[in-house]
Amino acid sequence: MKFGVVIFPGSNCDYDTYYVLKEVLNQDTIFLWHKDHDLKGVDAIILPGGFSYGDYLRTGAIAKFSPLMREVKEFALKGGLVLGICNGFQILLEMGLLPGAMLRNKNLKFLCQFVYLRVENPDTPFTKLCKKHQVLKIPIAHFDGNYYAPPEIMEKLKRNNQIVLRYSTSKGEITEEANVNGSMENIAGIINEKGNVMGLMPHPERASEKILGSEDGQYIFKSMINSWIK
Amino acid sequence: MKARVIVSFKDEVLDPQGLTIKNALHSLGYKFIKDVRQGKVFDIEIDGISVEDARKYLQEIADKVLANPVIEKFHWEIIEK
Amino acid sequence: MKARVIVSFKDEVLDPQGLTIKNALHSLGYKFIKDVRQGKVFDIEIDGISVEDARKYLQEIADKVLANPVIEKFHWEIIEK
Amino acid sequence: MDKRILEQHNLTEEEYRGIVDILGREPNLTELGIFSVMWSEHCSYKSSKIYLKNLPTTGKHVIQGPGENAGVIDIGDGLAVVFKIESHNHPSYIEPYQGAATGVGGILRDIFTMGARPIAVLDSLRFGPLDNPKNRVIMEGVISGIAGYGNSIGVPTVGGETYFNQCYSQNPLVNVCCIGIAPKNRIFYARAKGKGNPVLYVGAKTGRDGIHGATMASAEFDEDLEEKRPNVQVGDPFKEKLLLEACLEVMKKDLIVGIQDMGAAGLTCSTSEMADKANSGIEIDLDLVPKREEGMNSYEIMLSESQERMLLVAKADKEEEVKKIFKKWDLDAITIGRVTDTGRLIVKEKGRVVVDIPVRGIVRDCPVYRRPVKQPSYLREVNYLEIPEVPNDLNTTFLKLLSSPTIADKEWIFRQYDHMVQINTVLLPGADATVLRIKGTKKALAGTVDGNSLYTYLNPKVGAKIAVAEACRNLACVGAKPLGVTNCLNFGNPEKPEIMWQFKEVVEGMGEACRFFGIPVTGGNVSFYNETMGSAVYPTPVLGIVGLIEDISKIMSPGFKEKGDYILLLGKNNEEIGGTEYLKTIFSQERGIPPEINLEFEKQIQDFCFELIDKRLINSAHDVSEGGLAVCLAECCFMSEKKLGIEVSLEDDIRPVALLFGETQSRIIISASPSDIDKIEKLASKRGIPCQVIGRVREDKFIIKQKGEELINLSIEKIYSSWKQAIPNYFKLSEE
Ligand SMILES: Nc1ncnc2c1ncn2[C@@H]1O[C@H](COP(=O)(O)OP(=O)(O)O)[C@@H](O)[C@H]1O
Ligand SMILES: [Mg+2]
Repeated sequence: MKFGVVIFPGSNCDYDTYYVLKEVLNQDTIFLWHKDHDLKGVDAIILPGGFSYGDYLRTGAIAKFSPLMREVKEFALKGGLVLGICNGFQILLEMGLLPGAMLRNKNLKFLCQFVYLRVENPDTPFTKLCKKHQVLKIPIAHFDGNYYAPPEIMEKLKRNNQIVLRYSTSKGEITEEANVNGSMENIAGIINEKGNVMGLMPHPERASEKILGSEDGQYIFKSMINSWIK
Repeated sequence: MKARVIVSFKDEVLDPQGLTIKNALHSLGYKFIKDVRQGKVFDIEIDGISVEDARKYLQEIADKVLANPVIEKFHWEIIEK
Repeated sequence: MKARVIVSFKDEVLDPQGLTIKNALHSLGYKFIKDVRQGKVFDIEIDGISVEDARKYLQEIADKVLANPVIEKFHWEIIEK
Repeated sequence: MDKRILEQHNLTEEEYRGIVDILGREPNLTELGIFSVMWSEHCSYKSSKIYLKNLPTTGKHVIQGPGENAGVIDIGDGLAVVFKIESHNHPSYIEPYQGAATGVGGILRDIFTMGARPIAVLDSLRFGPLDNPKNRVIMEGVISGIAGYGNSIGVPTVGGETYFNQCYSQNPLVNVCCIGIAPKNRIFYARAKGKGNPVLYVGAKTGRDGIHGATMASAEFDEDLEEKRPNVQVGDPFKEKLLLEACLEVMKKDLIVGIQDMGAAGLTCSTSEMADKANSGIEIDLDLVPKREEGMNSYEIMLSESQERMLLVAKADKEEEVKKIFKKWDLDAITIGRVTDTGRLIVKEKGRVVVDIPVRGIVRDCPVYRRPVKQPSYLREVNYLEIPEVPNDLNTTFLKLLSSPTIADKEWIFRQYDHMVQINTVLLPGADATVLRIKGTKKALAGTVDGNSLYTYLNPKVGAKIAVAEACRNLACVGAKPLGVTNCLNFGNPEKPEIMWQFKEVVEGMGEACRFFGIPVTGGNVSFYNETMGSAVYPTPVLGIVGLIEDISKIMSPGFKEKGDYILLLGKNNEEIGGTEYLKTIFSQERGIPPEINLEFEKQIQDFCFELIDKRLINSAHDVSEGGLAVCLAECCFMSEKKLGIEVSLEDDIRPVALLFGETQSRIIISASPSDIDKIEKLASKRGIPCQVIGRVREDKFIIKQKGEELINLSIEKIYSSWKQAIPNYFKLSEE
């Protein structure tokens, strides 16, 4: 499977994501430059974490205008797999490929720590190797990960089973305390209606090697690989 | 020409920054502060187009770039012609 | 009573956010944008004191709490009595 | 020249005469400004030089010692580690967020200027007590500033230290250390070589940022000019990220001959130093320098300290290629001059020569001072200690100690730092040293910053030795061997003989210890004048040490691992109570004599700890430092994943408080599986190392006994929450 990792000015998890896909999971992986117009035949696109354009104005707000994003949008609308991690998720929200918006973390501080995530929906190309309500240990690192959506959108997300990951305790309980950044409904990751575009705040690429404290992030990438093969 | 765009959270969106400032002000003794909402202001200098065009573009820029309509509202004005 | 405080970098201080936004607007074709400076706006609701006192306190709050006079300037006004 | 102008430039009349000598004429104002910044304490080290030159700086693996932007050490596999520490104390007091942020920006540039990709930041912070809201504001601002810059640029802030003391109330210390990795055969230096080569300016435009004291360039002495021109810059981490990527891309190709960042003294320092190091000259045209503000004159442009700028010298035929790479990253690279062979710095403006100075004159011929030294009189007073009565409830005392901010958990701080980006952080903050794997090898790097200024206040020389010893001990505890040291020396006004004496003693102590351990000092920074209203901070040397782990499968961590494991103490408990956190926290006494340090013994302990790790005989290791044995044991419990407890029985014949809270050096707490105890003890007696089993890891309870009598008996939850909540509690007040 061929992955494309997009580099925006200010991306800083681009190499990490590339490393995990290429060196840890042995996938054909290339970088895509934000100023280009060519997706180079990739089967899946990853918008990595970081601070595209410094996160100035709003997170993801300027990156959405990058030239390559037109192709990415087209790719997504045609059903191609797109995964947005952290800043990538924020960009997908700004582009309207996913619904809702991000607010500042509730404690108004940047948060870098391991969190637990409960898999709400294992029937997606990004989670198909997980069991329902499986708990994943994956770190977050963000300032604006407090997910918000107006009531009608929230309703729709629930109705369509679009909530994929929620912050939980290590035992899988959805509690206020586990909701470190204050997201509505403890939302950590959502998917679009069509089921091919997913965004999540936690960083699976930081939890894909034992030496880094967890391999749970591999579930996300391997699910993508698995669903592409099928 | 100078314009000012003010972007702030919609009323129904919680503004934790504003809240924190309010609390800080309370603890400093300014109890008469009932509410604080924090927003962004953009002071923009424009050159080479008509005021009419400026109005059109400002609306567009505020709507498309400066504010995120899911959570924010905006207001702009030309403050110096 | 409603007041608005606007805090922004002093003119001679670099405003990286404003600069980046200006560049983004240029690349979107809005070449007539000569400069963008970004600041913060605080909409404050005040209750239980006189307008006169409010003026005094607003100046104090802006100077001491909302802005750091080393790099920022501020401006406030009462917008609704 | 007007006396007042000299004063404003911080130049003495004698120094001025030196300038006239060098030039053979009177300088103009711009030239005077150039001399004044280059001869300032900050750039010239004129007070510290004579002491610093005695530090050991060489070693088998040293590729570059002091004198460049950062030190470079060979770590094998074709790689080199590049590291350096810098202070940003004063700006962080005036504008905590931006001051600290630009501090990070500056040290990062020092590292990538050398051709290295920065892989980690460590921060060493000193604040006044947190019950003062002003100090909380400073701390909160500093930490968000470091986070704001480091997180954005994608370099993890993986460790640090934070101390609290009254002496830092008006003068916080913000020292930031950065570590980078470069291909060993592709290190870049600040050299303007090759007559005719183009000099390129890259990065942010030049504004009137941080033009020091002497801002009367336009010659009218407007009183409030200072006020209008802030001395604190605003950092732009986004631009720096672009600079970083673009510079590293340029460096991968064979396009440039030298590069230097524009930090303190901006264009002046970078042009003259680059020319001096290459024995060449340089000529630039200020009309070509990108400017942010209108009407800037030569004085302002040459002295501006605008951030996120680099100066590089390209190969003559590669100019366009260099520009193309910067263009790709949306940065302009502009040719502002040429390298010459005249040995002079020539600056032109509007076709006129406005500066013409021999480069040597500004860089090398600066004055060097042997300032008077005098042992301060406070020492006799504070070294005397009347030991206070022992508190009768040691449990309460212990809880109080655990919640003193210097000892309490720092997660509130490091959780705001992205400490995982670049996916190398194998041992997260919280351990004695942070460990980073080196991708593509079996190796790992360990880093730590350390320095207890209460010790150096009470005895500068001993305190400095302890700082080195403790930093090395921290490395030993994770299984690393020290490679090299960088240091930041934070002191008061060097013109005061007492301060200069402290400085001399500290440098001597540090040099002695480094020489003893065989660790080269490859760089550092001196920050003088840390005084507010006549009172100086404690002499505060901060050591940044980088160590190497050959086999990453052998790293060690401080937390206990299994219930039933034996707990052992390496080293001896002595009756030492002077200079402890215990005296400071419980009795507000900052006195006595600091613990003794025997370097020989220290080294034996460290080597033994390393050997045990190397032989895979132990399950944890943690050094005893502030708060003594009791705090150390508690930390081993807190850092265990399962929040284990202990039962420890000590037989030492010393006073209970000294046993629990004394800070005797050269001690390490280790734990091991029952099946390995024999081997460990045999090995210890073979090596002649004091090593005794003092207890076992258990659940729930934290119990310490002396000769059968319980000194401390508390639940783990209770001690954990005292330690965990202390710092967040201070900030809740303002958040509630
Ligand atoms: N300012 C800081 N930034 C990042 N990490 C910090 C900071 N202060 C403390 N820490 C981390 O907290 C842990 C405990 O610090 P400290 O008590 O000074 O450890 P030690 O005494 O072993 O040197 C260390 O792992 C350190 O890296
Ligand atoms: Mg320490």
